[in-house]
Order: sequence, then structure tokens, then C-alpha cells
Amino acid sequence: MAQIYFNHVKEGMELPVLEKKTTTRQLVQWAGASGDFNEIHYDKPWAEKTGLPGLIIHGRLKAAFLGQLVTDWMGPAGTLKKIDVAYRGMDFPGDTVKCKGKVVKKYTRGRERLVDVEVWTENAKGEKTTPGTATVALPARR
Amino acid sequence: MAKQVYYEDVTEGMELPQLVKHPMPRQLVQWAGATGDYNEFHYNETFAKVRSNLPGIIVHGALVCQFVRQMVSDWVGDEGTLKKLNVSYRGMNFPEQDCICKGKVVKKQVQGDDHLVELEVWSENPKGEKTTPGTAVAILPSRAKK
Amino acid sequence: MAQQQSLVTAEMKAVIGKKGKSVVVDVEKGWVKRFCTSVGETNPLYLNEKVAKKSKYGGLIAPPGLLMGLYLVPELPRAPEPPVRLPRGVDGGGTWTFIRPIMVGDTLTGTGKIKDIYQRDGRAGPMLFSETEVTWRNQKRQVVARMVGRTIRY
Amino acid sequence: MAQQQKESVITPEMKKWIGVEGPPTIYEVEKGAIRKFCIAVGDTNPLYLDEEYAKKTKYGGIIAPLGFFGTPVSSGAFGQQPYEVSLKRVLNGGTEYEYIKPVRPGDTIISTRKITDFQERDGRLGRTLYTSSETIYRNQRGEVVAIGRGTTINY
Repeated sequence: MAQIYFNHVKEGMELPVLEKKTTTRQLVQWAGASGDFNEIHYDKPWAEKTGLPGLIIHGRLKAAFLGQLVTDWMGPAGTLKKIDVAYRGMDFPGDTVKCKGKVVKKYTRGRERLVDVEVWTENAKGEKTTPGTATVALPARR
Repeated sequence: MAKQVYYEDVTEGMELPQLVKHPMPRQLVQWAGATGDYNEFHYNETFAKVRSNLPGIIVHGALVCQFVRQMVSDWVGDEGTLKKLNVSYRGMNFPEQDCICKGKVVKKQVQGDDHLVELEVWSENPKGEKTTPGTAVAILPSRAKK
Repeated sequence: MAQQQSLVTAEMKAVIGKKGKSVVVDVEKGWVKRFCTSVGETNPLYLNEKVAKKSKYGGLIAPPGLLMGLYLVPELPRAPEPPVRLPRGVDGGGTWTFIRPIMVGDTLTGTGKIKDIYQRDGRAGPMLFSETEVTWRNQKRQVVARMVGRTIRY
Repeated sequence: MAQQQKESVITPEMKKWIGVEGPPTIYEVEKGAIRKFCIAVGDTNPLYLDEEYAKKTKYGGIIAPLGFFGTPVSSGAFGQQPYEVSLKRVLNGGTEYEYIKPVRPGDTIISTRKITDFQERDGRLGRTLYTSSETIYRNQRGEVVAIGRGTTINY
């Protein structure tokens, strides 16, 4: 796995995009792993009855995608300190969810070298459905 | 837990208390998560109808097997031991319908130290069709040995 | 125009800060594996014992998403019912703070409390936000993570 | 009508696999997985879920429900076939489990499967192949905890 170092990070720098091609099966797997068995994620007639256009992706699965986006980028020597997400828009199984991120700030606090990253998921229309922010600690330099 | 059944309490032909399950789609998804059987015709209605040519979503056979197993386990209690269970998948159970598990004592006999009972077990759908017929062998505690 | 009714009752204010029941979860290898399958994570720190041993953690760790995904509604303290019926409820998101690594094999105890209940009036009418904070400790009683989840009713 | 002699679907290649043990599958039995399994079945027996209760029983601690050997659950009938079968449709004909020793959380279950027999018949579904298999489940001490037998039907 690649490692990124604090001295290589620049504000405005973009994280490699993580694309997730989602399926209903994945939502069922997520339900099993997370314990969220709400029917709106796998029972189509149920979802439609509650007024939704169809099955929707668990917000927390998208949050976990963003967690992966950040941890993949920071590498094994990095540490995820904090992540904050809001669920703003729906995504549907079968959609490709694009997870993106951008460095907004780099700074030191005590002995830690920290980077704040803006993260979000994007749908096919380019709408940010799950915006958030994350803070990671990175190793100093190679 | 229900009170313990003893070998001496059992007669051939005796029926086991029924166990009625009413699996909902949620339960099938929980089963998929617990077992890793993510076959789509257990939760995706379109897939079941179009791709698998089924009348709708069907209950996992192995889950029905577990319902039957639970009925026997509940009956033999903590002191009894289920030794063998044999089921055949003959018909389908559908979610949102009752799946009725039944059993009957076929034979009792002492073999060495073991007090054995042989059972006929099955699950039924609401039409009364036996969807999962089978047999079971269990060891029960004996009052004589207590 | 009529004054917008306050949704935050005295009963709600009284539950703020009160601790709820604890939840205990074992971070088991199989669970982590199933979790990674569901997200599509292949990071060896979560899955490959040999690689993880050589990392700074010295063993397998849980992906951050594992805690982010944990769905604990029945055990968590809940905000009292609002004085007017608000038919819709959604998960508004949350903040997860990771303090110590969560190792595979850890037993975590989560203790929840209602952190805050407040009202915002938006386009969709009055909205009631409740924030639940869960503090996660490992078997050594060390705090490993903190979560603040937001539920919105409107 | 002329009775045509049908060619056997059981090939010499298939016969070679009778009795050959497949690669072992390893499952670790975890308490959390047992709990999820019980929730899915709707089985609330404290023997599987409540350590305090289970301690006082003859088992001395939590056991797994019979038929649970870790995940994924093996049906004892399906499995990877190392050979080609000309009949493509598959049914699970049934399973039999013999339970020998309790399975406990923390156990590692090593299962091996082998084909025990092939039979063919002309039935309602046309030419039908019955494949019998046996799966032996052993724990980390090498003790046989269960034997599963299954029939796979191809038609």
C-alpha cells in the first residue's frame, strides 16, 4: 500500500476518486454487517409504499465509503482522527457512487501533523449527496 | 425454557408441540447476513420472478431446516440431545406466510445407555403441503437414571 | 403570523445529559470480514494478519466504518416524543472521533446519552434535531471512539 | 417406438472423484455470528445466547445451534464441483446431519467434503443425476463434531 507524507500534501490537493458500483446484494450484505434491517433498503414494494422512488442506499454505507476513501489515501501509517458526514440526498442501488475528497487545510497541533479533508459522495448528476469533513494525522516525511 | 421432557413421558405416535414461523422479508435478509447466502431470489422479487422463474421470493431451504431443528431442540430441552436430523426439500415456503413445523414420535427404544426417540418431522405451508419432510433422532433423559 | 410552536419540551430538556443503557459488542474477525465484503474494502490492515502484525498497530484493526455503521437504535437513549406529531424521521448524519485503534478481538462497551435537542425552522416547517453521543471503551476501559449521531424529525 | 439407449451422464472422469476429499474449509465460530444466526432463525434459546444460563447446563457454556458451524452455513449438499456435469439444472435434494459433539464459540471448524456416490434415473424431470456427498466437520482438536450428508439433484 502506498504511503502519503505530510510534506507532500498541499491544500487544494484532490484525493484519488473511489468509485462504488452498488447493488441490492451489497445493501443486503451491509444490512447483515451493520444490523440495519430497515426494509427500505431491500424490500422494493415496502420502499414504494413509504413514498420513496425505490430502494435507497443506507446513508451509513455511504459514510463507510467515505471512511474508506480517506483511509485508502492516508495509507497504513496515517490515522483517521475524525469524520463527520451529513446525509443530504438519496442514492439508489445500481448507481455508481463517486467518493471524492480535497485537502482544505494542513497544520500541526502539538506533535501531530494534521490534514483536514473535505469529503463527499457524488451521484451521476454531480450532486453532492453525502458531504462531510475528515481529519487525519500523517507521518512527517519520508 | 419449557419444562424438560423425559423418555418415560413419551409414547409412540405422540405429537410434538408445533412451532409456527411467519418469516418476513426482513428475516430472510437477516438469514442471508448470518449465513452468507446472498442468492437474490431470497430478497429481490423481480430477480425471483424474471431470472429464476419463481412465483416470488422464496424462503431459504436451510432456514426452514433450522425452523424444524428449533422445534426439535425446543422439545428435547436442555437435558435432551438431538443426534440426527434429515430433511428433504420438496416444496417452497414463501415469506409473509406461516411455516408450520410439526413432529411425531415414531419409535422409542433403549440402546446401551441411551434412551432414544425417533421422530418424523416436517414443515407445512398454509396449503398443508409438506415442504420439508424429514426424520430426527434424539436422546432424552430418563427419570430412572435421575 | 402565529408564533412558531416550540418543539423542545421541559421533559426533553430534562433527559439531556442522562446516560442510557450500555451496549457491548465483540469486534470479531468474521464480522470485520463480512463488513469489509459489504463495503468493498480490501485493506490488509483489516484482513491480513501477517501484514497487520508488521504495521504500527501490531495486529488486525477494525475499519473506521465498522463503528460508523453500527446500528444500535434499540439500546440507545431516545428523545421523548415531540408535543406535535412529526411523522418523518431521518438519520441526519454524524461525527465519529477515533481516539485509539480498535483491535480485532476487542470487546467494546458503548454508553449513550442524549447530547442535545434543538429546533430549526426550515422550508419544510419546524424540524426537531436530537443528538446522541456514544462513547466507546475497550476492555481496558480506554476510550477508543466517540460518536455523535443526529436524528431529524419533521 | 424404438427405445434408444441413453448415454450415461456419469462419466469416467466423475467416477474418479468418488471418495476424494476436497480442500478443507475453515470457519471460526464466533459468539456474534451465533447471535446473528439465532436472530435470523428466531430462536431465543438461552443455551445459545446467555452465558450465565448456559454455564449451569450440562454443556457448561454457550453452544452453537445444531447445524451452525460458523459462516457461511454449508448445506452439506452443494459445493464446488471439480468436474463437468452435462445436466445444468440443480436442486438441493435434502440434507442429513449427525451431531456428535457440541460446537462452541471460539472453536475452529474444519470441514472436508467428498462425493460418496452417483446415481442416475429417468424420472419426472427426465434424466436425473443424484450426487451424494458427505461433509465431515472437525474442531481444532481434530474431533469430529458433525457429519453432514447431502444429495444434489441435476436434471
